[in-house]
Amino acid sequence: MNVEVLLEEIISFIGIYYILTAGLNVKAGMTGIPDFGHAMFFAVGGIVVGNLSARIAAAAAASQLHVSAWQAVKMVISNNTELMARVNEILPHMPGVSIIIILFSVIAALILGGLLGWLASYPALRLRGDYLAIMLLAASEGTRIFAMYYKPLMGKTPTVGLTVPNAFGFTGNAGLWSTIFILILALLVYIYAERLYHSPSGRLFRAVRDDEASAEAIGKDIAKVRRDAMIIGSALAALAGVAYSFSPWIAGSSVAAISIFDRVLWTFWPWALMILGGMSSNKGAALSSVILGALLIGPIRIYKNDIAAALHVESLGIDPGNFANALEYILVAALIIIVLFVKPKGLIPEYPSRTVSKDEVKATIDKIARERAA
Amino acid sequence: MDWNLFTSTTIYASVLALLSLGITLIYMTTKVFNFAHPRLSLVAAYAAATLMAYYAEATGAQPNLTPKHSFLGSLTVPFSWEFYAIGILVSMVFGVIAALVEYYAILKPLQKRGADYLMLMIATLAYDFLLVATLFIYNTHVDVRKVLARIGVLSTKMSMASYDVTVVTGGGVFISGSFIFSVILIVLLGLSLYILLFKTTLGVKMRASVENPPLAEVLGINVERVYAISWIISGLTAGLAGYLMLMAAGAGNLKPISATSPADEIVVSAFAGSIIGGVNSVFGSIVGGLLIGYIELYIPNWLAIWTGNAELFKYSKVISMLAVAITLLFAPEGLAGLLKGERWKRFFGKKEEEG
Amino acid sequence: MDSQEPIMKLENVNAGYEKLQTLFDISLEIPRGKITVIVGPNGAGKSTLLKTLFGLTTVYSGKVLFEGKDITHMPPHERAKLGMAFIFQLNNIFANLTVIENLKLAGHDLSKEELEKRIEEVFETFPRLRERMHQKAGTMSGGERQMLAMGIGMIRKPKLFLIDEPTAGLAPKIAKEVLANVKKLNEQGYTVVLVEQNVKAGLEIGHKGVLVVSGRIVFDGPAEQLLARKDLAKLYLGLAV
Amino acid sequence: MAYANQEHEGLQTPQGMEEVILETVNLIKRFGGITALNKVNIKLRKGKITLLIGPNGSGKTTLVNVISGFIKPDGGKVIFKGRDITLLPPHERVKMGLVRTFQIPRPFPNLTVLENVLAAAEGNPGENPYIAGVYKGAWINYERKALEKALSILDWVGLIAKWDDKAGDLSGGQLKLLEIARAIMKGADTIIMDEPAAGVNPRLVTDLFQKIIKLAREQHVTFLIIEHRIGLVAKYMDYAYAMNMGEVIAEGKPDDVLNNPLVLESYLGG
Repeated sequence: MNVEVLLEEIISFIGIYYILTAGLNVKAGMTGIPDFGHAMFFAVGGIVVGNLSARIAAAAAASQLHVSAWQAVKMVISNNTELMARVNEILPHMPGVSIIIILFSVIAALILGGLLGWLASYPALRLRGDYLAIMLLAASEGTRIFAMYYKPLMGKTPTVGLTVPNAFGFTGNAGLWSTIFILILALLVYIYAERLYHSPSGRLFRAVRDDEASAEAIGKDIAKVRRDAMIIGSALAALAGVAYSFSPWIAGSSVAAISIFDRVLWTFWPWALMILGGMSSNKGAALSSVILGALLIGPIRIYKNDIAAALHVESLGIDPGNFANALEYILVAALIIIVLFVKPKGLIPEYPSRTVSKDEVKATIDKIARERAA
Repeated sequence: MDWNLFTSTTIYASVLALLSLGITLIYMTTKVFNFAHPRLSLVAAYAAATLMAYYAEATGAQPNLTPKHSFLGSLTVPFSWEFYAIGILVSMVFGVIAALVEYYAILKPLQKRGADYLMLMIATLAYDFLLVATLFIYNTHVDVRKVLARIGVLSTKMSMASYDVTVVTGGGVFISGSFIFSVILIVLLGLSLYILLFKTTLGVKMRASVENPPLAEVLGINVERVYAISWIISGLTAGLAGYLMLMAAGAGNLKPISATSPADEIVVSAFAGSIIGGVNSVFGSIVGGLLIGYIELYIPNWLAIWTGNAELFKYSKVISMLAVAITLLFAPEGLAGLLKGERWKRFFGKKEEEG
Repeated sequence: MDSQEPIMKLENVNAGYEKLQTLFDISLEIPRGKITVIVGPNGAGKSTLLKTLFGLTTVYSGKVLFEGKDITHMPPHERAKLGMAFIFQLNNIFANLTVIENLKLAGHDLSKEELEKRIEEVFETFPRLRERMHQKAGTMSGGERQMLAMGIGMIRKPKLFLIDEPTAGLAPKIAKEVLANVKKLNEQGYTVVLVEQNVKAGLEIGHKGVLVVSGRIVFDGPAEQLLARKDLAKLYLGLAV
Repeated sequence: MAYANQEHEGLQTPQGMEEVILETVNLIKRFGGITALNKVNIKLRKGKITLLIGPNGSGKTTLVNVISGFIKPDGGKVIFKGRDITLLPPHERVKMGLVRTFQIPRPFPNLTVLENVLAAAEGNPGENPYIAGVYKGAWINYERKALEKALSILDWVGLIAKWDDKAGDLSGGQLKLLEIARAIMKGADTIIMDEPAAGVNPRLVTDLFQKIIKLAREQHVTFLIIEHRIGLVAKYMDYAYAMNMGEVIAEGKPDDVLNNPLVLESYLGG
């Protein structure tokens, strides 16, 4: 396999998973909201790309397709495959429209993800702990089933889904540029998440998680804090969904309800990454995404068949293809269990938030000591 | 009344009741929602299918689908009764093994290390992954394929529905063995749990250990053993659910068995049953599971007839999700709480009075 | 006071919870067959003292003796086997089980005849429990619950009852009833150590009175003598020196 | 302490001479059949330390919970700084300067000591997560000031050496100090303390109360203190209320209240 493609694929994977895990970390790690329905917010990104951006692309290409814009928009659902095949031939010649589509998708996903997070924060205010986890899991499943069979949203066949506009086609190298796009998003999210962590806000999230009554006693509006965390974390998940959907390496050329709602890939894996990295630790989320992407997932997704072949599993009567697929599950499961037993606080345990640097704090302490002496 | 809808719904509801019961028992004793629970049924189903196939192979039995006349009507028993007995027994044994491994190898050691509810929930997920992977490998194993093919079953989309015992009565009413089995099973299960919990010393100890572990321990009761017993019952019922999934694939919302199905689809419904049953009530969970099973299929059916839109049937699972949401938000004590009037007592400040 | 050897003895005990010391240099004798009442203001350490007898605290120095045997570092469940019964202030019964189930559970390791005999003894001491036999324990009144808690203890025929604030949170009338039942228990021959928040009512049923203030024993003698002290209230609050 | 004595004399002026900062009017609270508060009237005067005593179950903690807004009363009013706050949620009261501490300290265990105190800063613009993660300039100046204040408070309560330790690792006494530090950071002018001395080494109790007195005298912070170790703390108090069975049975100078036969009797029970 082409090294360049492999690299792009791994970087895309790391970027998407980091954004997704960072979002979960704001909700579950920092604020203590056990969101087992994270996939639902991720799916928002896919839906935005599959629906809104596809419709924009169709409308923009309408004149060249000799149909009215309105007709083209309607065809996104009614005649998806054929229409989008044509649109994707035209779109690469429209760099302006392409860029608008990308920007629009990012903004729309952030807004819609945040909106859904805001809605989901209502049960999060009423319920605590494991009940809330089950509730969000159920909500995610319910939405999944609804979206899967609701044709105006996901097309006629849930397994096929909607074809995605080739928004990076204008660059001439969609693989490379979508990877760069994901990388930039991931870096921006990292900077934002790290700043958030080291701000009074991050401190407040963690305080509410540690002791709600106590936070209330020092005058904090718990409901608002939890709502903010749900909005931010869910918006980030939707952003990851956009990154995923635009990536030809990871999503392919379509978004399908069956895969964007997958609770194993988009809820449980981020949980595993978060625990591996260290609950509440943003650096940990980044590190575990890099480790899993670079060391395990990339090579394993790519070489799993070779590994299966090298182990000669077929001589034991085991199907190499299935063994290879199972490997991923086994590794993630084993990793979670080992971390829970050996390093329950994760690779980079939660660190203090430095709103000002440690040195500055020390300098201030010295100053106070001097003033007192004087 | 649509008889076929009723029987297949009953089988599905029984499966849910069995799973909800298992989830509730584990929550009551180990204080964790066991995400891996429905997967235990799949392990049991694979074990049962394999051993049933081996038995058929060893005895050289061939499926015999010609109906016989009996006092019930025309009766079809494709294999000997031992064949089915083996299936039931093996599924129970493997359900228990899979459950005990989860408890002793993962959850109990983690609890000893002071893991919180989140870590335990994640650990059950990890165990679920391990089981999925194992089943992935198992169901495509060459020998397994061969053995299962011998009785005409695919190993990746496994269904033995065509080998179920069936009766067609004189009036032309079709009754499947799974339907009869599930009805008897639920009645027997309810009865034996009642006797166990309320009429035996062990049952009293179990209730005591769940309610007040420190006091039970002070009185010299082996609380650990009581917990182990609830894991055994949980595994046992998961195994039986697996057997039903195997024999009645296609009934209600049950899909043919693979590494992921029907556990992946049924998990929310099973939790819904447990939650509307009140999470801390054994009988509540059985009733809750049954209820979810029936409403999940009957409500969309009525809606479909009423609106004339058969598409609505696809959304049936949304109902269990709504049931979870409504129960948790408005009646967190579940059915059991409503029946006991706990909510009303809480309204009148019972809790504060106690403290 | 009785010339018999005390059932339990504390010698210069310093104790507390982990790092926090709450008892200072406590020496105390628990007479056999009597009711010893420990009183003192909140936070003075009276419950800590009782828990120290049962091994539920950390003992930094000093000795705890039971029937002459050093049990300073013996864990609670082994003390239970020696014949000590500790009745917690709260959650001391199984609320979802019936009265008879509670009692059967307490004697789960006894032979059937023995168990029946002992349950009969409990019912004779507390006839109310017989009336409530098949009622769920949680539906009984606070006083009846404490009665059942003592009944659960009686099934195991302990040599020593340690009872922690059985009247806390109960209406005065019911509290009186509970204390009367503690007295009944003693009349059956049981030795009792009682921590009681109601000083007067507690000392009235006790033989020996122990007053703990700020982690130290400030009075140790016959209960009626303590009760008769004019400055009792001030002594109790740590206002009199 | 000379200053303190002077203030004591001040108390002998007729009632109403000093500003009443907090007042409860006929508070009633019932739990089931039990009346936990029966027409309770108390007044806290600015800059004074008021003691609240009473045997177990007399309703002290219920009163504190009602005043701080954790429980809604069944009747009566709570008036703070002239405003009826009976129905105000707890955090709104905190914003007005009314802060409570817990009997069992409740820090944020995974946050450092400094983070615990800084979290109490009121109105920090950095607590808007949408801006905080993007533009540090929006809050850094506020934070620097807060930091200076927090550190001098920590210095004052004697926890400065522990500033970067996790609060969960502190001892019981240190946690009490941390609670006070948080309350001061909060800008509280009225602090309600449920058993501040409980679980604190007796040698440190004097120290703790010296700090409370200093706050009251120098910063005019008002205190309501529930305490059982009356013998230990009575000498620091300006005024006292005694409760029994949900009612105020005595009030006045601490010595008078403590020598009131009704009060003494209430502790001994019937």
